[in-house]
Amino acid sequence: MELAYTVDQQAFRQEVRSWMQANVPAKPLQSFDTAEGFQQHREWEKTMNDGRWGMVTWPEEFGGRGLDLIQWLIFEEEYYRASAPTRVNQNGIFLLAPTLMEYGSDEQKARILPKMATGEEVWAQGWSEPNAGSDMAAIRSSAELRGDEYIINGQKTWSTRAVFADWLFGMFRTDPGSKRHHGLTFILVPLNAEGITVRPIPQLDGLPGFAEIFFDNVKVSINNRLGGEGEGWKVAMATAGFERGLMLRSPARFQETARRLVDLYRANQESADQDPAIREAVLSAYVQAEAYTLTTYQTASRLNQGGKIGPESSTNKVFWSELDQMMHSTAMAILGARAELLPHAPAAQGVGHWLDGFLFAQSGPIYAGTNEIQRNIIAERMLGMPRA
Amino acid sequence: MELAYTVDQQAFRQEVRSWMQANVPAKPLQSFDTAEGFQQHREWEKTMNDGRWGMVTWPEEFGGRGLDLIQWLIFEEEYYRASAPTRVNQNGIFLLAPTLMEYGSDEQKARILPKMATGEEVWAQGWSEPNAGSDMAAIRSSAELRGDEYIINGQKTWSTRAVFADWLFGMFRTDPGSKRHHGLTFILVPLNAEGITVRPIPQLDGLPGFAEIFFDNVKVSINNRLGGEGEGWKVAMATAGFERGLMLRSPARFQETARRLVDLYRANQESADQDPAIREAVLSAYVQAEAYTLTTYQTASRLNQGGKIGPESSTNKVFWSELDQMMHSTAMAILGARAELLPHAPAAQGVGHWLDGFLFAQSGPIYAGTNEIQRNIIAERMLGMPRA
Amino acid sequence: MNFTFNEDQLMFRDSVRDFFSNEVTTESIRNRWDSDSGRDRALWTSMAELGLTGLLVPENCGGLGLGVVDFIMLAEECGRVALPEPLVDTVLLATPVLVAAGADAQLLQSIAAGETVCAVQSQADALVADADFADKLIVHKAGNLVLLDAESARFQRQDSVDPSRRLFSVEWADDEGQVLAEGDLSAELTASLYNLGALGTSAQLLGLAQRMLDLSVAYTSERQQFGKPIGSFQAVKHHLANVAIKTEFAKAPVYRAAYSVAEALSDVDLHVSQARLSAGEAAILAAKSGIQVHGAMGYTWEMDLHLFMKRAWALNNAWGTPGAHKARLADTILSADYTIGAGHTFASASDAA
Amino acid sequence: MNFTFNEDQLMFRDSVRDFFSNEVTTESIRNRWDSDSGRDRALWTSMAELGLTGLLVPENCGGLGLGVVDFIMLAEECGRVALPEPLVDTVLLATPVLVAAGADAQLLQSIAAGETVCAVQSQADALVADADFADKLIVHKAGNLVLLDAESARFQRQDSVDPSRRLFSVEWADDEGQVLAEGDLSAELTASLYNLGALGTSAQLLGLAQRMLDLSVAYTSERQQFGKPIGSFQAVKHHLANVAIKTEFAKAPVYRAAYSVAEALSDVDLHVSQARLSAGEAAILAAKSGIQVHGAMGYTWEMDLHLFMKRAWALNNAWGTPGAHKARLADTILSADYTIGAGHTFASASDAA
Repeated sequence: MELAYTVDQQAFRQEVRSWMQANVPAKPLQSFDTAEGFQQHREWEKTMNDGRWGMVTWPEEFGGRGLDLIQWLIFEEEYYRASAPTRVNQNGIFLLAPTLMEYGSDEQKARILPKMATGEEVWAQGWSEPNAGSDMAAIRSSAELRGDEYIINGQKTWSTRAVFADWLFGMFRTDPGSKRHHGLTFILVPLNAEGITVRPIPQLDGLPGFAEIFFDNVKVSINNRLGGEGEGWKVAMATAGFERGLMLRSPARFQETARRLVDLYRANQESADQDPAIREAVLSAYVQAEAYTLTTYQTASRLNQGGKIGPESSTNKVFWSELDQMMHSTAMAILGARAELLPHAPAAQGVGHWLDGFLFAQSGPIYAGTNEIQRNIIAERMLGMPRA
Repeated sequence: MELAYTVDQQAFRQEVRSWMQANVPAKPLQSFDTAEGFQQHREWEKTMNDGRWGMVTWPEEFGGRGLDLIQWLIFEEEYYRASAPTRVNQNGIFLLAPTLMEYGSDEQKARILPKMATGEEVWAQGWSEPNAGSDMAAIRSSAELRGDEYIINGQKTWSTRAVFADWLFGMFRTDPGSKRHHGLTFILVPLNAEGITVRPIPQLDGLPGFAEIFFDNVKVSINNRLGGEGEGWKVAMATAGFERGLMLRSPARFQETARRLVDLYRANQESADQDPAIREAVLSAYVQAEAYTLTTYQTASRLNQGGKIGPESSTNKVFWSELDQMMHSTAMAILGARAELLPHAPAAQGVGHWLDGFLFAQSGPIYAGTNEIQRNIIAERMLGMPRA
Repeated sequence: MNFTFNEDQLMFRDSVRDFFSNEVTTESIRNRWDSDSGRDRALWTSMAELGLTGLLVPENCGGLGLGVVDFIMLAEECGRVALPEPLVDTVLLATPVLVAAGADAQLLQSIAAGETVCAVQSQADALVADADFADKLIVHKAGNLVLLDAESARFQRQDSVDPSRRLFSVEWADDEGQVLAEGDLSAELTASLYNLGALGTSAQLLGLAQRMLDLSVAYTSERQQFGKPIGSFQAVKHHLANVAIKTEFAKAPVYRAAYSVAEALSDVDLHVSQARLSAGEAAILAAKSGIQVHGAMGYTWEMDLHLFMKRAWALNNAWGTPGAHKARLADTILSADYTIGAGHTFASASDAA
Repeated sequence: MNFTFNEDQLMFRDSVRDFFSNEVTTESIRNRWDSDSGRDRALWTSMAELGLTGLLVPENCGGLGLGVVDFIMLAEECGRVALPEPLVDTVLLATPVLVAAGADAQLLQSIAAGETVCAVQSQADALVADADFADKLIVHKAGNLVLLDAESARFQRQDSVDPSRRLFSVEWADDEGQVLAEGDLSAELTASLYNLGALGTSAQLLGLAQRMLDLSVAYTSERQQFGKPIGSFQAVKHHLANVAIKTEFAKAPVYRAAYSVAEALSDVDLHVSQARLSAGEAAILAAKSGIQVHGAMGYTWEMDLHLFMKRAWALNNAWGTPGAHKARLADTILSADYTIGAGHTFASASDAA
C-alpha cells in the first residue's frame, strides 16, 4: 500500500491543470439539452480532443494516451476542479467505448472511436422501452436480418441525449420467438436513418434531456452489430457494469459538490445551524465523498493489477446517487427561501445552480437501473441471498 | 373540536394523580422476568384493583369504572407520570380482555375478568409457532374436540410472560385438513394443565421474557373456547388489532421517554452537541411523541363517537416502535462510554435504566408482527396496493 | 376534549374537494403556465360564490364569520390540488390580520365578494407570492404592517422552480400604502401573521403529501414491470407505506395547530412549528418516494407528479424554514421553565378554558 | 499510488481468519462468560506462537517488526470473531507507544513472547478494558503516561451489556507505576494512542459489521416464512443490501487511516475520525438490520447475533464517541485554512512522500 502519488503522477496532474486553466471556457456553457448548448458542448469535445484529453485511457491510435485508471482519476479530479463542462458524449466515451474495446471489430473501432473522440458523432443510448424500464429483458423492438441489413421496428424511450445526438446504441430482439434475455442483439443505429422519429421528452427542468425513438423499417448495415447475433445481453451487461460502476461517476464530481456544500454551509452557518440536520448532513457529505473516492482508488488499484469489476458496481451506483441527492437536498435546506428560485431569477443571486443540480440529482436513484433493482442485485449476486 | 379537558376530566386526573402519589412503590420493582419481580408486579396489580384502577374502561361489574377512552388516556398519562410499574398482565388486560368483551360468553367474562383484574391470574399469549412467527396462518398446533374437552398437541413459542404466568390464550388448528387461516380456534389454556412443558427463552438481557410451550395431550374444557370452533382467525384478528393499535402502547409512555431524553440532553448538552445528529433526534423525539399523542386523542375521540379502529393500528405500531428505538439509541449516544454499563455497575451512576430500555426497544419493531409485515398491511389494506 | 371535526366542517370539506376536483385539474394548472397572470379570475369568483373567500370575514361584512379550524381542511384541499390562486393567503393570512387591525368594512366586504385578492409578505422573506394577481398587499416596512394597493407598487418577477408559483420582489414609494399597525400591535400582528402563514403552509403541505401518495399508489398499481404491477413489489409498497405513516401522523398536529391559533393559546408558536415540521417532512418524503416509485416517468414534465413535488419543495421553505421552526421549538422545549411529558400536551388549551 | 494489500498481508489475514474460525468460536466465547477471568490464556499463547502478539515489536526484540498497515486486517478479524482477549490493545495500542516511549527491550520481548498482556486506558474515558487479565497497564495521571503493574492496582468491575467485555475502574497509589512519558512527549503519545485506539476500534467495528451481515444472510437464507426463505423477500434483501453498501464503503477509509497512522501524516486525526465514523455507522446499521431480519430469534440470548451486536454497541462509544470524532473532523474541514475537494484526498500523503 502506497497512498502517495508518484512524481510522474504529480507531474501529470500539473499538466492537466495547466491545460484546463488555459482552455476551460470562462463562462459556463448553456445546457446541452438545448440546441445551442449541445453545439457548444460538441465544440468543447473537439477542443479536448485537440489537446488529446478526450479519453486519456484510450490507446493512442484512437486519440487517447494509453494511461491507467489512477491517471484517469487524477485527470477527472483536475477536470472537475476546473469546473469543466459536463461531457456531452458520456454515453459514447464512458459506456459504448469500453464495450467497443471489448467486443468491437478492428474496423468498428477505427470507424467509430475517432469520431466519438472529436465529438463529431455524439451517442445516445437506447436501452429502455415503454414496458421495459428497469426490466431490460422485456425488450420488444425487433431487428430482422435481411441480407446484410437489419430492418428495425419498434420503440425505445428514456434515450438520453437522443434529441440532438447522431447515433444510438441499444438492444433489439433478433429472434422473434425468443424470450427475456435470449435472442437479443446489440446494434448501433445512425439517428438520421430513414424511418426514425425522435420525440423529445421534456424532463423536470422543462428541457428535453431524453427522447422516445420510433423505428419504422429502419435499415441498418450488419457492420453496425456489436458482438454476435443473439449475444446482445452479454454485450449489454458489460456496458451496464460500466455505467453503474467505475467510469461514469468519478469521485471528483461528488468531492467538488461536497466542497461547495461545505463552503455554502460556512457562508450561511448562522441560519443553517438552526437546523442540526444540516450540519450533520454537511459532515456526512464530506465523509461519504471521501469514502467514495478512497473506495474508487482501491478498485482502480485492483483493476490496474488485472482485477475485474464485480457487483460493487451496484453498491457504487446506490452510494453515489443517494449521496448526490442528499448533498443537493442539504444545499436546498441551507438556501431556504432562495432554494426554489431558477438560476436567472435576480434574487437567486448566483446560487440557482444548486437548484439545477438538485433537479438533476433526482434522476440518479432512478436511471441506469433503479436503486431498488441495484439493491436486489447486491443482495442476490454479492450476498448470495435467495431469489424471489 | 374542543381540545381542552372538561372540569370533570381535570378532576379525574387529580384523583388518579393523588392515588398514584400515595400508592406507587417508591423503589422500582424488580423485573417481572424474574420470579421475585413477577410476584411484586402481581401484588401491584392487586393494589391497583383494590383502588379500582386496574382497567378504568371496564364495566363496573368486572372491577372497572366504565370510563371512556379519553379518560383512559388521562389515566395512562398519570400512570406513566408517576413512573408506576409496567403492567405484568398486559397480555390479559389490553389484549385478551377487549376480545373477551366482544366474543366471550357471560360465564367466561364473569369467570375470567375479575381474576385478571386482581392479578390472581396472569396471562401469557400463544400466537407464534416455530414456523409461524409473523405468519400466523401457518399455525400447526392442534386441538381435537373429544366430548367436552379439547386435546391439544403441538408447540408455541415467543410466548411473552409464559414463564411465570397462569394462563395462555392462543389459536389452535381444530380442523386437521384445513389450511392457512381456516379451521383455527381460539382457546384459553391453564398453564398448570397436565402435559404442558414451559421452556424459558432468555432474551437479550439474559432474562426469560418469553418461553416455548410444548403441549402433549393437554386437556382443556370446551368452556375455554372463545368464539366458535373454526372462528379463531376472526377472533384473533380483533386481538391483533388491539395489540398493534390504541390500547397497548399509550402515548404517555413515549411522552415520558421523550421528556427524560430532553432532560438527559440538557444535562449533557456540551458533549451531546458535538454530534448534531443528537440534537436533531432529541427535537424529533419530542415532535413525534406529541404527534403520536395527538393522533391517539383523535382516534379516541372518533372511537368515543362510535367509530371503529382500522388499518391505522399498523401505522401506530410502526410509528411508536421506531420512535421508541430512535429515542433509546439517542440516549445511548448521549451517554457515550457510559451507555454500555449495566444498571448495577457503579460507574453507571443511575443511568443504566436507559440500557434496559434500549434493549427492550429492540423488540418493538419485531413483535406483534414485524414492521415489514405492518408495512405490507398498510400498503395493501390502507392504500389498496396490489398483493404480491 | 373532542378531537374531531363536526359534520358541517366535514361536509364543507367534501364539497370543496368536489369543486376543486372539477375546477382545478392538472390540465387547467398547466394552461395557466402560459398565461400572463398565471391565475384564473373566474375561478376566484366561483370560490367567492361558494363562500370561500369570505370564510373568515365577519358575517356583518358579508362573510361566513367562521374560524381558522373551519378553514384548515380547506387549506389542505388547496394543497391537494396545488391551487395556484392565493386563497389561503387571502382567507387564512390576510383576513384575520385585517380584522384585528381594524381594517374598514368595505375592504372585508370586497374580499368576501371575491373582488379583492390579497397577497401577504412574510417577515422571514422578502419575496411576495402572487403580488401581481393581488389587489391588496400586506407588507412590512420599518416595523410597521402596511396595506398597499397593488397598483402603487413595482414588481420584479422571480421565477420559481414551480411554474405555478408567481413570486415577486416588491418596491413602493415611502408615501404609498396605509399603515395597518405600528408598535406593539404591529409586532403582535406580525407574529400572528407568521403563525398563520406557517399554519396555512402546513395544511397545504399535508394536502400535497396526500396527493403525491395517491398519484404514486395509482401509478404503481397500473404500471407493469417484470410481468406484474410494480406496486406489488415490497420495496415499492414500503416506500409508500412510509409516506402513509408520516402523513397520518402529520394530520393531528396540523389540526391541533389550527385550534391553538384560533384560541390564541400561549403555546401557539410551539404548536405551529410542530405542525409545520411534521407536514413538511411528510410532503418532502412523499416527493422523494413518489419520484422514486414513478421511475423515469416521475422525472418527466408530462407526468403530473412534478406539479406537486415542486410546490412541496417550494412551500417547505416558505413562512419559516424547517430550521427556523426547529429553533423556535427548541427555544421552548429546552427551556428550564417549560414542562413537557405525559399530560402536558393540552395544558395550554385547558389552562385557557 | 497503490491502494492494495500485498500478498504477504493477504496471506497473513487468511491464516489468522482460519485460526480464529477454529479457535474463537461463539461457543468458546460463551464458555468464557462463566469463567473468572473471562479470558483464555492458552489462546493468548497460541496467538503469540503465530507471531501475532509481537507483530509490531521490533525484530531485535523478538517481534516481527511489522507495521500498522500489516496489522489492520488482523484487527478486523478480531472484530469478526468478537475476540474477547485484548490483542488489539496489546499489539496496536500498547506496543507502538511503548516503543516510542523507549520502554525497555525486555518488556517488548515479553509481549512478543506472549508473556505480557497489556491493557490501555483512553484519555477520553476512565474505565480500562481487560485490566484484570493484563499484566501491564498504560494509564494516564496528571498529564503523564504511566506504565503500571497490574498487581499494584485495585480494580472495580464495571459490568457491560456485552458479557465478553471486562471493564474496570482502576486505582493505584501515587508511588506506584513508572512514568513512560511526561510533558510534550506525553501529550504526543497520548494523542497518538487516541488515534491508535480509534483505529483499532474502527477495524473491529468493520469486522463486526461483516460478521453480522454474514450471520443475517445465512439466517434469512434458511429461515422459512410464508412458504419461502425470508431472504427472498425484497424488504429483507434491501435491509441487508444497505448494510453491505455501508460496510463496503467503510473498508477503504479504515485502511487509509491505518496508512496515515503508520506514516504519521499531518491529516492523521482527520483520517482516523473519518474511518471511525464510517465503520461505526456500518456496525450499528448491521446490528439494527441484523436483529430486524432475524425477527424474534435475534432478540434471544441463544442466537449468536447478540454477541456481535453488543460488542458493536459498546465499541461504537469507545476511544471517542461518534460525536467526539465528528467534532474533530468538523474542526478541520470547516476551518478556513483547510482545503478539501477533488485532488486533495491524498494531499498529506503526497506532501510527506
